[in-house]
Amino acid sequence: MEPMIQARELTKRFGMGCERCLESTGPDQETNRCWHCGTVLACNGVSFDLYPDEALGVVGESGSGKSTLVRLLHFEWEADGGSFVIHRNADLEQLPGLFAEASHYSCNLFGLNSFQKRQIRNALMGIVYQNPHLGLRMHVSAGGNVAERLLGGGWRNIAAMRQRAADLLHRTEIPVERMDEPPANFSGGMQQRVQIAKALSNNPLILFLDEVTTGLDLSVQARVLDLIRTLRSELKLSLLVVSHDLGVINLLCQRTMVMKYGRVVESGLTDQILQDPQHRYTQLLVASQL
Amino acid sequence: MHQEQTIRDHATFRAILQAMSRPGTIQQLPAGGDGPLQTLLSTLLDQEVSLAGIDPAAADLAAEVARRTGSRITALEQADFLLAIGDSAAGSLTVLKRGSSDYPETGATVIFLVDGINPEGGAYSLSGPGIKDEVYPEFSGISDKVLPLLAEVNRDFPLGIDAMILDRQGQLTCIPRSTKIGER
Amino acid sequence: MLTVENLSKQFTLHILNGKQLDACRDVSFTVPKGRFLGLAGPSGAGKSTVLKCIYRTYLPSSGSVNYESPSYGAVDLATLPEREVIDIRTREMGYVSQFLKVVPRVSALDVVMEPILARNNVTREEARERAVQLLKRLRIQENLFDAYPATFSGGEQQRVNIAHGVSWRPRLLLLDEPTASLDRESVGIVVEILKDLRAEGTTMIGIFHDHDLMASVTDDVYHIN
Amino acid sequence: MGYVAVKGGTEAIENACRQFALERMRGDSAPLGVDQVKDQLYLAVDRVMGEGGLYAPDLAALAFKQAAGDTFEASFMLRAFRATQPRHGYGLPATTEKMRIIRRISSAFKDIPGGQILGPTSDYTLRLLDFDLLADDAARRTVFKERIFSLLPERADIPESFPRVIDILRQEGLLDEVHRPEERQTPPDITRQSLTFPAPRTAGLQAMARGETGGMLLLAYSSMRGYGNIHPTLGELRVGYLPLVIPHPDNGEPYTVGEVKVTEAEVLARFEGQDGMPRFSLGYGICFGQNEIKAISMAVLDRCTRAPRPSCPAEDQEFVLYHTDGIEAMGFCNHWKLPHYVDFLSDLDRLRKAQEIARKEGESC
Amino acid sequence: MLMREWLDSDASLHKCGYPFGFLDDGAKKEVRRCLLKAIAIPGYQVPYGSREMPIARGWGTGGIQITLSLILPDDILKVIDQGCDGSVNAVNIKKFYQSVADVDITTDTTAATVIQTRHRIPEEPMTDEQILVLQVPYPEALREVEPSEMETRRMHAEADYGRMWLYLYEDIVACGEISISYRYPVTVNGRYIMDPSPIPRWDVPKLHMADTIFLFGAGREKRIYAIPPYTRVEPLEFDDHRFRVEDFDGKSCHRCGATDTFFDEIIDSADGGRKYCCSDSGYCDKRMAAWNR
Repeated sequence: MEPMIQARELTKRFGMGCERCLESTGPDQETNRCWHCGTVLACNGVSFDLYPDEALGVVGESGSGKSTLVRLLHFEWEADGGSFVIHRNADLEQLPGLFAEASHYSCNLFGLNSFQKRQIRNALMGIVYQNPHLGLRMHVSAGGNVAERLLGGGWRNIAAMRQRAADLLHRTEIPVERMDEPPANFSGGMQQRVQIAKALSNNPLILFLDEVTTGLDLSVQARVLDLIRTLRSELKLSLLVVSHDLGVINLLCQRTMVMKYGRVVESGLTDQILQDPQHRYTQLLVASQL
Repeated sequence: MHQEQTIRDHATFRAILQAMSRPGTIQQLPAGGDGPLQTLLSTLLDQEVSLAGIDPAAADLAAEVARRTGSRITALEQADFLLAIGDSAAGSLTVLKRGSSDYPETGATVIFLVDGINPEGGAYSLSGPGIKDEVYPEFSGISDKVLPLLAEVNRDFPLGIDAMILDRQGQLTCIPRSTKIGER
Repeated sequence: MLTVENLSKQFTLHILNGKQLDACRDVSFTVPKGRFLGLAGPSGAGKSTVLKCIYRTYLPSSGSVNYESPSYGAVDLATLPEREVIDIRTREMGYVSQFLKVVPRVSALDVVMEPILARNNVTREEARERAVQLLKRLRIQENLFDAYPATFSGGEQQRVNIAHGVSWRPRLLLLDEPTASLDRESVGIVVEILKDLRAEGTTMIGIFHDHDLMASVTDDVYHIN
Repeated sequence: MGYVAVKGGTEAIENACRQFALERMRGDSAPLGVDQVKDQLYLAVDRVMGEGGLYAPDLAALAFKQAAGDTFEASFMLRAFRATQPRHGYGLPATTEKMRIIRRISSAFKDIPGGQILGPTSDYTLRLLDFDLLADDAARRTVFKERIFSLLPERADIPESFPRVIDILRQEGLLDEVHRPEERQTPPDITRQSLTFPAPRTAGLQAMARGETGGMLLLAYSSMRGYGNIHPTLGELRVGYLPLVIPHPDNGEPYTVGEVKVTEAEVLARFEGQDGMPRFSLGYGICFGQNEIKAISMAVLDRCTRAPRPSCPAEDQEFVLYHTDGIEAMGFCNHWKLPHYVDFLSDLDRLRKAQEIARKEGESC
Repeated sequence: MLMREWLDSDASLHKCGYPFGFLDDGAKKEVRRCLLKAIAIPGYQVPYGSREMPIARGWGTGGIQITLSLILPDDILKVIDQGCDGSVNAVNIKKFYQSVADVDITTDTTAATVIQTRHRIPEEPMTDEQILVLQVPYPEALREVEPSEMETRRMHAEADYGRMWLYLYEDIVACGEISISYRYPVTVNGRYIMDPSPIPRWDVPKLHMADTIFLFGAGREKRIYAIPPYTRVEPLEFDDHRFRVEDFDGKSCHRCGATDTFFDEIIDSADGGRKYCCSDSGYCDKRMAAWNR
């Protein structure tokens, strides 16, 4: 089976960089900031594959570079190096002008211009952030939040969009009679579910989940995770799950990468990472699980 | 600046504006001054812009124009305006500035000097903004690769380059990046 | 079908200053297709370690785990790429542990149905019917079908766990003390189920703390020291 | 509909202009000479030159008189005049160390090399109305001047140049000064190119040097007061005359053609440097004439707008630069006096329609 | 000198030293280069170094700089504000043009070669020999939903217009109708969303596939943009909520009797009742004259 995403050597720096950045940062140096030039290596040389209908976990504490990774793949930040390929399939064929030459099986998406990147993002990706303020417009109605992605994708029929928004909100357990209310009126868990509805509105192939349950009450966390599990088995999505919570990763992901100070220290089957962690840092992480 | 020249500049610009607004049509530049090319360039160029010649013959001409207008001579890749004479060096079109997504207007303007322009009989159809249906202008003394190459470099609208085609009689036709160039 | 050669597993505990822990050493055995191999040995000999190394929950330190896969041919599970291990786990290799890995907020019936739906090409109704039969056979009361196993007794949880592990009829099944916390009557039912599986052609490797029980269900026994 | 009548508009406009000119002649007082404005209302003239972006004391005084004391209008006239002037050349970069200083203070150190020079300032005057000025005449002025000059020493040693206070900190490595490559390039000319964002610092400083004093003060104040995080220390404030040096047209040799009165301010704020080492960062302000409020506000805003992530309006470069140009702001504010009845009618149409819908919905409920 | 005093002097400006077209050569060249790029990228706002004019920012300096860069002595100019040739702003600007370019002035749309306007497009159809210059206060159609220039520029670059459309969606959800009255946003050539300047919705359809060149200048905001002839200009609308122009059903001009023009609403000072008359004063006068004959 072909991987859906191939990411190779993803790198993101903040700062000018120098030739000693690489040796003076990383898990062994216990920092991601180069002490020579002050550059922060938020992500360095991260590679992975993500297959269709697979959930890959990315675990690490804050500052490990896991959220940077999502920002790069979601085209929010520009990568300083590396390649990102989404293998061409029927869905990609429909995007105008992206793959002008039929012989190009796939291309490094980091090389596209911002207009093309947005088209790819609109057509293929969904994202749910830890902070619903990043993913939602708090003072626009819940239905409007879902509709925004549809509008961006070219929908031009109010009734059809409202129907689609109502379906998605219903599915994410938001009472449909509240669809014209702004998420600012909702609880944290509801906001997170509106975010999920919005992320799913364009039938994405890839869903990025960035610490989606962090900061929610336990019972609310549980409902959100249940929803993601159900949707995943129904919609056959590929998930990239970023979390510092091994429990969340264990519940959702077959494979896991462990990140520390901008690098991947270990990756493997999730049960292997949890029961037979190899790297010193992973062992510490597993040992400090509640 | 003499008033006569100022008014000729205004009249020249009106012709260029019409040519750019109505791609494929032929506009006549006002007579007088130092010939059509100088007339055209003196309405647009000054020390704020850069200029380059695409082929060797055009490079000499560009240097001459730069002296008169105060514009800077730069490499092809950085030039705001470019001159091209005859049918050589069409391939250089692919290296010119096409602008950025944020500032597409920084794409280059290329001025082709040709032998003649006919309103009809061209091998390619032009359509798009400024053109009611389709037009088929014909240019003599220009490489037949130019139009397909223009179509290629202007594939990612709004990025692209804008072409002005000027003949020795002062007839001007423009093909802005918004124009679709198709095989007839 | 499965040949384990010189399998060793050593844990390096970085948080205990790199302390080394030998879990098993130089284990070698072969399980022919359709046979049931028992693993025996004193407590701490590394019986579970061997099973986890085969399933790749543990990364073997040395040695090989050669397996004949219909999809991938002859492979070494010790070094096979993760993606293919996942695929073999999904389609061929099952594992029943001592304890149910409780997935929160999933009903007992769904726990058993999930692997059937994911692996066997059947309708939801057929999967449901199979799961119901299995749970009934394991004497789970029908009023518990829709309840969450997290609230069950240890014995009930273990029976749901077995149902979950065998429901999809894996080709290779690894059993780590599946009957440890069951009453005598339940053990009998489980033994029957395992015998049925073997009759259907499933190859099995199992650990049982009860020697008589092991002798009654397995074809061969490998002793680990 | 007199104001917007289809006919008669022209005449009404002419009359309005005449009436404004007439208002300037109200009463029987003596006409105000441009020299008097320049000499006696020099702070207003300085402000007009700064905001108008043209150093021309006589023209600024004329504009101030013509605008009847409206600094917005006066600086606007100066700018419009400036836009029509040919550009004969460019001055050489100047260093303010060579300034002929009339005032120079630092609030960072008690003693500074070269000394604190208070110079002409109203800072320490009591803000009491001085009724003596009602009887201001030539005789009184002569007496006052003679007394002042008699107090002056025979000679005073004034240094050739004054070292900058912040250089002391710079030598100690306490300043965070990362020079971006763009700062070494020829600065863009904001009078000929539209600002694009993020704007280079050179463009930002140009824009603020022409900024409106009150607007800049308010924005800087918002940051100092708490909507933002800049608590500035005034490293140095200088007022004086800066030599204007141009390359000689024949041989390119530097050639001093005159001097320009400026106010310069440097403020210091705490900052964590790029390498994690805490340092002071510097904000810089300069403007034509003596306008200390503006120079300090500009320095504060210069520092604010270099915050990596804006957290308040004063730190948002686009916000600051777009909203501190007095000429643009007053033009836009004034344009609301133009007729807008087409837009308003279109608004009315929408509102009536919306009311109609609301009424219908009300009935159906 | 006040502009008024300049204008009152007998000698026109260019005769007393100012160049033809007032602006210096460099300023004109920059405006021209921007105009050509604006034409080549229909609906895209080209930044330019707008010069200070002797007329206030916000009073049409953008339009004036465009007109001054292209005007010819034999042009016939019409200047209108709110459709009216005699409005204060229009009168000011016309006098200025006459003094710096010696042009003839008309109030007849069909006779003009260049028309500069604020807030209206003339009622009479314009031809391919005419140029319409529009004065623009806010060139950014997305300003309604996003105050930052850096962000709107990014949105245009990526054609990221979801938020603009969302604004209309929310409007419909809240009011049952799109409540935008004038400055109705349009999509130009299927790519850029553009502010057509504060013309009423009535005038928006006139921009679509027109014979005329439309040039837009925003002096204070320092932007130039354009719509070439025969260009698709589509107001933002939904399949089930169409764009609609102002409703003057059953009303007619109290002067010329027209029923098919955009009206000014006039409050009768005697009885407080409402009357209507053509906003396009030139057109109204023309109809009256024909009627009187």
